[in-house]
Amino acid sequence: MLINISIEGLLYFGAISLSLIGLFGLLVSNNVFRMLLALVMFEAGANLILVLSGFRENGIAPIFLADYSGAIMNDPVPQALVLTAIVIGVGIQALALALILRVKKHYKSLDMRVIRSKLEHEIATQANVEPPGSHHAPKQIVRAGEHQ
Amino acid sequence: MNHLILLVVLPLLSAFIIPVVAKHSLTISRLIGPVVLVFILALVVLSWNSVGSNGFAIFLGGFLPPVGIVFYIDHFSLMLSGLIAGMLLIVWPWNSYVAPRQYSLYMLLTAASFGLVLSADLFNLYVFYELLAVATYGLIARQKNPAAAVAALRYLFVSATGSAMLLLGIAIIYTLTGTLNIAHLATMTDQLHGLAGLSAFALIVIGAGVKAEMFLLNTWVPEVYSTIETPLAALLAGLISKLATVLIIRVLLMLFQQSEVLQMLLVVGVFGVISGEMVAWRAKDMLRMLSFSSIAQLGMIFIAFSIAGEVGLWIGLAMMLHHLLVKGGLFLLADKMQGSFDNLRGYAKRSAMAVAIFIIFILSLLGIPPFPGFWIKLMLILNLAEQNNTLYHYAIGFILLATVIEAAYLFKLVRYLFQDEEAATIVSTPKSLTFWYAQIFALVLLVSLAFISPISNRLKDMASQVANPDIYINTILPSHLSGGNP
Amino acid sequence: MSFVEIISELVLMPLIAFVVGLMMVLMMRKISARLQRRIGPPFFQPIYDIVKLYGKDTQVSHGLIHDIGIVMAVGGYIGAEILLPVPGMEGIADKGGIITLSYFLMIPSLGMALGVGQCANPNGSIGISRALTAMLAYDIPFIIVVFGAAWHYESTSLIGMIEYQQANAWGIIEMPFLAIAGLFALQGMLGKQPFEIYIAPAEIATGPMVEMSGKYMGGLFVMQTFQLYTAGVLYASLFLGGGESWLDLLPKAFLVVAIPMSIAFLFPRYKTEDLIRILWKWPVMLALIGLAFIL
Amino acid sequence: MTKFASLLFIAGLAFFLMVVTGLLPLGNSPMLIGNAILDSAKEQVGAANVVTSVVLAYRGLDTLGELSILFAAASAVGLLLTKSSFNKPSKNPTNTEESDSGFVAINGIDLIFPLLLVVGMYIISHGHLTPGGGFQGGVVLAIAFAMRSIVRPRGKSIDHGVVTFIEAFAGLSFIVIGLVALYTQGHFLQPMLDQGHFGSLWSAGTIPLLYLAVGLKVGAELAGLILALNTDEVNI
Amino acid sequence: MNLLDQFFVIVAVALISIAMLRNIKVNSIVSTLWYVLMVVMLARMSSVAYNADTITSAFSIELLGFRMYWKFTALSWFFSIITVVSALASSLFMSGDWGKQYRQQGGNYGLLQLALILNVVSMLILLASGDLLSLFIGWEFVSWASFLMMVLMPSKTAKKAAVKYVIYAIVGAMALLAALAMVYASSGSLDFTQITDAFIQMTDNMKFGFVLLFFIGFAIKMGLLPFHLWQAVAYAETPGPGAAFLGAISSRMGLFTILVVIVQFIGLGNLEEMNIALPYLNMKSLLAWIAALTTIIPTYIALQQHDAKRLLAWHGVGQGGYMLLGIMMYDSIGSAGGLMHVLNHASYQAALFLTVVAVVYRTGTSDLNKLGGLVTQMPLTFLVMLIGIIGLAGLPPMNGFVSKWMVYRSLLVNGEPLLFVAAVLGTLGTILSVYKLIHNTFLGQLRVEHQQVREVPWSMMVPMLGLSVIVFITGFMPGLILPWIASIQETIGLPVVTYHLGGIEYAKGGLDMIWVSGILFYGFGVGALIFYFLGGKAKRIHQYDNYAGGHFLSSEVKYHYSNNFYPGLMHLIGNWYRGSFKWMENVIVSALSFVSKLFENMYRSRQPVMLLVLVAVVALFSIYKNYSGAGS
Repeated sequence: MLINISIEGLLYFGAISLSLIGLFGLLVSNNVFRMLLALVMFEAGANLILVLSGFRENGIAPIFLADYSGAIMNDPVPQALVLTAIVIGVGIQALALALILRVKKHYKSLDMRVIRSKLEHEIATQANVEPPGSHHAPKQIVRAGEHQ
Repeated sequence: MNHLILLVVLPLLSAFIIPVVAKHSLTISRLIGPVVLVFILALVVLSWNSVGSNGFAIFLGGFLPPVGIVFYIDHFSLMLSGLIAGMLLIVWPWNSYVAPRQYSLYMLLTAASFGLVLSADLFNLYVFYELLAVATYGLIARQKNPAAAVAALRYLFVSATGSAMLLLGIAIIYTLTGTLNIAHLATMTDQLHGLAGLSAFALIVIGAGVKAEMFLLNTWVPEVYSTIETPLAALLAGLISKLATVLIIRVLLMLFQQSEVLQMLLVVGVFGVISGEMVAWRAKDMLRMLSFSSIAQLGMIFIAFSIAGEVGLWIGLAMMLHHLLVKGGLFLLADKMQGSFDNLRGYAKRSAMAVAIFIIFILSLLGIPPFPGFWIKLMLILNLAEQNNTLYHYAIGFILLATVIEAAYLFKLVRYLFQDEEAATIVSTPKSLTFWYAQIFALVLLVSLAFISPISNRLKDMASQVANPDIYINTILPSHLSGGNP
Repeated sequence: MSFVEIISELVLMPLIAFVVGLMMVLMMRKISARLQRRIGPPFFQPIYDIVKLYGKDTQVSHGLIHDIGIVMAVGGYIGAEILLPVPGMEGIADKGGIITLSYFLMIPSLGMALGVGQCANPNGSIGISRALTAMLAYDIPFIIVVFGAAWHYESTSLIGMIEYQQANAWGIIEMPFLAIAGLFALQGMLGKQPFEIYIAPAEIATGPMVEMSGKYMGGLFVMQTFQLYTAGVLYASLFLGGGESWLDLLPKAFLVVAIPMSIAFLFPRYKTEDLIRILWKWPVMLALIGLAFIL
Repeated sequence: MTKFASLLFIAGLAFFLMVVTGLLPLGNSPMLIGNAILDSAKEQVGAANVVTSVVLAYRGLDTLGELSILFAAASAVGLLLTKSSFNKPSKNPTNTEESDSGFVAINGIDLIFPLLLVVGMYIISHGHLTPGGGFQGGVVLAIAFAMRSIVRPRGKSIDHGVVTFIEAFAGLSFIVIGLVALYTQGHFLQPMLDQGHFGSLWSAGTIPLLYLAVGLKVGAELAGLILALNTDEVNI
Repeated sequence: MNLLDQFFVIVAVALISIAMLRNIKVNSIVSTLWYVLMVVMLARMSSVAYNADTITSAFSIELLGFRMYWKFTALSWFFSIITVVSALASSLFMSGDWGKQYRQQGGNYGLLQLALILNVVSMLILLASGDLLSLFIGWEFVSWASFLMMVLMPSKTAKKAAVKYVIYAIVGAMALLAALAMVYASSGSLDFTQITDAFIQMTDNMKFGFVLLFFIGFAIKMGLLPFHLWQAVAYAETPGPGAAFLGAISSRMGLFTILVVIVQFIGLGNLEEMNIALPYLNMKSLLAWIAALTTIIPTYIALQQHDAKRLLAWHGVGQGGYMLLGIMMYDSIGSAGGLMHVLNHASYQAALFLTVVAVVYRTGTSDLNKLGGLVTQMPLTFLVMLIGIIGLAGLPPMNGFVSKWMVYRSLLVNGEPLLFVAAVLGTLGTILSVYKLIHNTFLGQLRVEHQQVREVPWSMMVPMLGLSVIVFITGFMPGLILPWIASIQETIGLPVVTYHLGGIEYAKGGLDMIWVSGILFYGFGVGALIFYFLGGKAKRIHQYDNYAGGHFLSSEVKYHYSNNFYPGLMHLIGNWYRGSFKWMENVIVSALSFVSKLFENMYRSRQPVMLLVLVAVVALFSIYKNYSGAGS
């Protein structure tokens, strides 16, 4: 199936590659802004796959122009859907950007590891407990039956 | 009946106009939301009887399905709508200073919730799901606590990735079948039950699972719930997670009701239960404990839904309602009893009422007779035992183990509450509205005890209605019983 | 069984036991004397001792429980000895069996313990704690022996056991291991060397015996006569076929009592721990081997 | 380690996605709704651009939802980046001069600005006839304002109140059109009004009006977003 | 409305009245009267106990497809009368001066009364249960009612113990729930009779699981090995008479359910057929061994205690073993002994706890190292304790002897030498430890601070004396109780014992307690005759007037030998107290803790999207695996 290289096969391959490259970037980067960019790529890939589903061989754009002669039209629905999806993506990205700005402002860092630990620390401080995963030795050895 | 679309439209409308109105009168802008919610609640109650046992379909724009978007309304979705409206009224930010746009976000959240409950179109569901997500991010990030921004950001990454996967799943389904209407899809399940269709379903479940606090997709839960205001946490844990679950269940019931799928749901549920309870056991502060416990409860709901047929459905519904009451109540209570266990030492002396309510809630959560939680857990376990599959039997063991761990940490906290010496840092909070709500929740829980039979019958009716794809298809696609082209 | 018979048994049995017990005490003292190359006391020495003790002027009581302790000690053995079937007087014996009897044998210990406890003498308490520990030690082999016997004779009634032995063979022939273990237990039960650590505080001029003055000590002497009698007859009934007549029974009983006496004065005294250790090791092992043979 | 694991996962995911897409009917999918819409769009909606019919008529609610998402995002961004939500004032008045963009850029933008507005409005108003429409046009409009604010970071390129008003008004009008349809025709967002001559500017009933609302809304939201993000000068 | 309905109405009204009158002074008298009324009602229902009848309540609940109903059988009646009488004694005990002192010390007396009646009510609900579901609900009620009782004590230890108890109780409840699920899975119903059917249908492995689940559930309540750790501390750390009540009967609810479920409906015969390892070890003998070990280990733990309440509570755990051991012998006298031991144990345990509470009432402590010599100050309390410990140690002529005798007899008949030795070992340990109790409390030297101590008032004396009368009477004439036992045996399908007023009729060695007691008292009489009528009159001297190793004991230097009472024994067996069970408990907790740490770190993931991708890959992989063969 993949060997039979057709135009739509290539398109699909490209779309999937795009989204997976985005996903890979999302996984390996620690910089939050890069993660956002990777997310944008991933969403773009997903949108591509969506819009490809309306692709027809030899199809034309689904617009009834004056000289329309009954040619095969591409599916209008995915185009409409992807329009929506793109705008949704834009909204989310803008929001993420704003969040990144705010995080940067407050924590002076964009490294996910740093802000994660600062977040945990802050939560723990607010609740007045030790942050989870702190590598201090346990304060006291808990004897039998004292757990509950 | 077409006016039930107002459930979605009115909140959107009010969300749009609130910022403008606020420029002229803050007071009016504050009142718009509650007024709309009350109106919707009334609408839901009034239309309860006019919705028959077959449900009712709204064809948006007058386009007959499957081309247009369809809303499907039955008692189940009406009940959920009522709960949404009620819950939002309860967590509505009355007394704190709130920017008008935050009210807008609340109203958008409302609209999205209604849309999620009512819509019968895959892509439309996606849109509402995203609206819900964006409104949630906004509300989380808006908290006074700067840590909330980080939590929201981390949540956003997971959730947006999930959403993209959901979109991918929808794209695959559309390519495969050429339609998005769930009822229409339900008439061609044979096409969906292949590798591609199931993969698409898996992607959809992963996307929706992020909000449904599914195992491994729920890492955001503790961070978010411990940074936001407790009423909002009550809303998210109590209601929003359930809506995502409902989305999964709808798709599952209509399109992918296969034993393998159900078993995967079961496994996910079991892991959720075990992991949630175990980590909650380690928690040293109230909110963290509650959020992990919430993960576990959601896992339990998944386990319930993994039982094929009506039985699983109605037990799952009952668990959802119970969890809404209990976990919502606990989070509302946590508004008063926040902080580490150490801070809560001797709290029983300070507020006996709060502790009493807390104990009622946790007893019901643990499934101690005669509280409603017991009956639900009993039905769950008995019905799991009836399944002809050892996987389900193992699940019983895990549920029981989880209950023990749950008891361990809840009563550890109770011990702190009843300790004699009071914590020095204990904060005395004035009687707040949330506390009253928590009391009301507890009262509802106790009163429901007297109505176990009628409630369970009603839920069974709903379940039989929801579980039957034929009713759904008949109502939405009157002419396409056996599939075919529109 | 008529009322008269019951009454006569109830009256006669303690009397017989007392007389026989006195002779056993005498025998004990004679044996010890002979082993120590002495002549030993005259025939009536035991009764003289008792009369002397009862006749004393200085009699100190620490309170009611002190008295009751002695009463319980004596009474427990009297009860036990009434439950023992002896030739011609088997009427009451079948009202309780071997289990009841072994429980009766614990009552004197408890009575002594109560009485001494009331004395408030710390060394007395030490003695009691040792005595009770010793009881724990010797009762284990004893109870295995009892179990074996009861299982073998298929009865818990001593009368049934004796009948069985008289019809078949003596227990000591059929169950030699159990019989030996029983002797060990007997040694402990009688509190003879090497198992007499609980008397030890008495030797450093204090302890239980010291607080017992006059008739208290006399009570204990009386108790000893009953104890020896009970032990001898019980063992004889369990392993030596009881007695068809007194002429038959008494020699057996005396023989049984003589064995521990003879051993006793050859040994030093064990510490409490060692006492438990040895009693839980050898007799228990023997008894279990014996059990394995008969089960 | 993380990278290796990620690579492994991604490779696995790639494999499965390839397999799945390989199973899909590429290029000749069933497009059941697509065909039905292509068959009936002309009569039912009357817009030459079928995509527009889908966006505004068949799936009008999606569009409304999407507008709401934009609105939500804009609201949230606005809430997040208002000064009150920051701990300390970040404005540093000394760098006003440095960040000005120079004569060419400023005047060039000023020159293009009305042109962009016109193009945007054109795209919006011809959305039902040609490729394009409210979203695309709205983005052009937003960009027009955004460019102005980029070259004049300190200048007041657009009034916040106006943006708020426009977005509220646009959203309101979209919904009101839908509601009017609900109470006159019986269904929310049902096409109303005379469909006019197919293919002309004044055709397809309410579609152009809706698209206008969408365009304004998108434009206002995006402009608002860009403004909000631009007011803060955090270096990433 | 039949008698049972009336009874329950009275119980309900009692509960309401006690709850309402919580803070009113007459409450204590009123609540005692309620218990009296309950006893009267039970007496009116005595036909159940004598004729093995069943009274079924007209009241039933139909819920979620289950019908729950309640009924009284001989078994329920037997346990109910013990419950109510224990409650009556406790209530009477606390109604007078004890309650006053409790209030003065800051205790919530009304709440204590409420906890007591709640315990009684929940136990009655459990005892009357007519099907598995109502049994489970009653079971949970009992658990939580006793929890309420336990948390009333303000001490930290008490809270800790109570919370530990909750966890154990939940483990038990969950095991029970699993067993219920097994019944339901194979029959679709939760009637008692379905247990039998379900059991027969199961495979061998399932049978083990089934029996063990039920047994674990019940054993935890009863504190059988290896679930004995929670009970003693929890019961001991309960306010005064509450401890007496709980110690007397609460944990016996586990025995009741074992009798109903395992003995009556699964059937001991069936257990016997379940072979575990060697031909000698089947399910029944396994349970018997558990029982035997339960008699030994807790008893020797009790021997170590230096707190009177804990010592008694540990004995309570240990005595449970005799009951189960007797029942597991599956013959007429063994089971009769086991059943009778419930009543006997309840009576002397309640009496003993009450005496300890009385001592605490006067002296303020139950630490055995800080007491001593109280016999001169509190002679009646001493008497009650003496009777109690004779019962507990199982010496004639008290009732403890009768039931233990029956158990021993049955072990003898069945040829179980090792079990027999185990049981005797338990008894001997008990004797040692109860002597320590009475010696360190009442004998030895009186401490200076206790010289003003007086006998407790009558409101406390009466229940104590009443209980000791029961201990004696039922020992003297076990035939009063044995008809009830016989009915129970008939009801639950055990061989029925032949009895007469004095005891047991049994070929080759029965028991006649009237004779035994008679002989013993005759012996005592002769002893007293010898002691008092021969020889002169003894002179009563002061306690300190004795002689110890060269120096006289003055009142300034107290030399009361109490700490480490059995040094020799402890030297020998002390090494065996390794806390293995605590260690096991700890291992489980640590293992769970380790797993939970893993999960916690998962939730702290730096890159949560990774988990999402992982899920996607796994999900797609499993789907691919399922479908790749079949194609699409």
